[in-house]
Amino acid sequence: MNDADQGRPRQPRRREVLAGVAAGGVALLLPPVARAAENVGAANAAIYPTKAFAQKSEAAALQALFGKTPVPSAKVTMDAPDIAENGAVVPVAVDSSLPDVTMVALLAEDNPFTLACAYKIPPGTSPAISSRLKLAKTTKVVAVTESGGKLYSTDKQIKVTLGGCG
Amino acid sequence: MKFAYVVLALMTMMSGALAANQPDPAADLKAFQGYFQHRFPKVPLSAYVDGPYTFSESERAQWKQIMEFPPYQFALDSGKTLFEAKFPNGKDYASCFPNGGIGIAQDYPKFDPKTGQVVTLGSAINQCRVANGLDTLKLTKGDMADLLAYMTYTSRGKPIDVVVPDDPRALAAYQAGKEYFYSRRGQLNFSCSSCHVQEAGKHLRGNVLAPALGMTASFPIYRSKWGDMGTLVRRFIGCDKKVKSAPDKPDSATYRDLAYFLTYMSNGLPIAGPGARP
Amino acid sequence: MAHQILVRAQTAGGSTTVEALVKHPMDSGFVKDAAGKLIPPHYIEVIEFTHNGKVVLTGFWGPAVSQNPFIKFAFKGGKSGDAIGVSWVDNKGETANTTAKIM
Amino acid sequence: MKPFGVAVMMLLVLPGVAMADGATKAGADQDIALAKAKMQAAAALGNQWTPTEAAFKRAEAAEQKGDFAAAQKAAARARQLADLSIGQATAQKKLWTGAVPH
Repeated sequence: MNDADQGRPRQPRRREVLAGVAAGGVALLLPPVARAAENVGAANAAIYPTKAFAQKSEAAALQALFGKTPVPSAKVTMDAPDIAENGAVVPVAVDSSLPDVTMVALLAEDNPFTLACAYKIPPGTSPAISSRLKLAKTTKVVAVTESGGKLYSTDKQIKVTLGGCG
Repeated sequence: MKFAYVVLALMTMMSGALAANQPDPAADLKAFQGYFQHRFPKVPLSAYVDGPYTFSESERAQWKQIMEFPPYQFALDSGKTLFEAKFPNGKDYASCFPNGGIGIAQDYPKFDPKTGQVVTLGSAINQCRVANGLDTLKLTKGDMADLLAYMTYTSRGKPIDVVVPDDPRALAAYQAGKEYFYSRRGQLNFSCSSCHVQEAGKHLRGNVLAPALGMTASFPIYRSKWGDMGTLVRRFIGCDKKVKSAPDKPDSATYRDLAYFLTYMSNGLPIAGPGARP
Repeated sequence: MAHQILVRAQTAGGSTTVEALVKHPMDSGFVKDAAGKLIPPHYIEVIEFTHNGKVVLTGFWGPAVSQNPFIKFAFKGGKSGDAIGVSWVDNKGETANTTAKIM
Repeated sequence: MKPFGVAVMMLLVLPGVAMADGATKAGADQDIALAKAKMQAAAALGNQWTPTEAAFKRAEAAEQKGDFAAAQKAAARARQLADLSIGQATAQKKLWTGAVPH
């Protein structure tokens, strides 16, 4: 278990925000005064790509997130089930053998909003990332990595069946 | 209407010869585990605690990934905190159980000769609370599921060891649970055994039907469909509703007896709970 | 216990693997409650991991990330006892953070 | 013949039966009382069906609204379903042993 102050409902504390969470996303939520102060510790901050998350197609989401389109590449790999046992929790792992990956994104074509998640990869961090996604129905899932300013992708069809009496 | 009754009556007569004799839990256990071993000769008994994942390789792979950091972890932590907290009177849960409540889940449900009733670990927790002047907890989820998760965790790997003593009341409770398990009910006319014995390992819509053998070993579970922890009785209620049968009360003798029979059928298999299920 | 973050960080062969499980409903805004009313969207937007104060991963999440999200990644370096920080902010402005030590 | 077949047949037999004539409050109340009695018998056997409960609720609600024809129809439905569940439970008292692995 962790020793820090996890838990207890409370108001967001500015200091934590300064020290921790990417300032761009927070900036929208804080009053102007706080925002000014916060930029001090915001060297690594990134803006939450609100627009990209609101897109309803792969092309539009990628355009909003990166401003470019990917090319399929065998150097991007995705480990995901053929058939999801529950669409609410689908383990998806992405990896890439491309050098200097700066961003990784996962998109689910037939979800209400296409972009599922994106990760900013600083130097020294591996592009291999595992997480769990919700898939509304059977869909193509696309993994995109950005390397040397270019986009590379791979995709996989994941079948989602109805949840029933298990 | 009448026609249906005639058919029912005919079937009743045909099967009259099969009517149960004196309850014999040990013989039942042998036949029950033997049935699964005969049908799935390559599956070792202890593997049945993996529920639906006993049979499906691809779902098993997804489950393994989820189990890397299982979603019941929060419940375990909260259960430990709840378990170790002192009651207002200064006592605690440990004071109510043998061995301070640690590593005892494999012995439940138990027959209580004083009351003549079956006591599940959940009802024992509630008895402990009442004895210390506290309200009972809801038996299906929430704090109860968290407490059970923690207590069950301390029993992991221990073989299930439910005892049906030679007491007519214990045998009657066992028999009632057995009858419930095999009786078709609800508008859909399913019994527990229709899905979890006869059809175990097959698909029902998107999911693989879990075998009844080993089923209780993984409870309580974090079920992705619930997005939440739930106890065995929560699952009983869910299955009853699924076959369009009005569920009983969570602490009813019906469900306690059912848990008694069903857990006894897994005697010897290791405790694996808490678990994670689709 | 509203905002829990469980972190496990292990180092081996010059690389540190971080796994985290975050307690959060991640409501998508498309699911109805028992009364048939839509549950409004409530999800983590940004999660950030630091190693001794330096950012090692920034995640942007949408409502399609599962409830009680899990994430696993690795970075070069890190030694036993180093601090791994995790913090997040969601679309309602709630935040949480925790620190764990590399095992 | 599997018992499952019986359930299917039971369901097929149903539609022809529910006939609500002369819809009055007294008639509706009487049908609701009859349904209730049947449902109590089903409950005593530990085998109430959820559609029975739903039909009964519909009957009560219709009666409250003064729609006695609908109340009678739903009450008759509840009574029939309760009757079928009683038949199922009674039959299963013997039949269940056939499902036990030997």
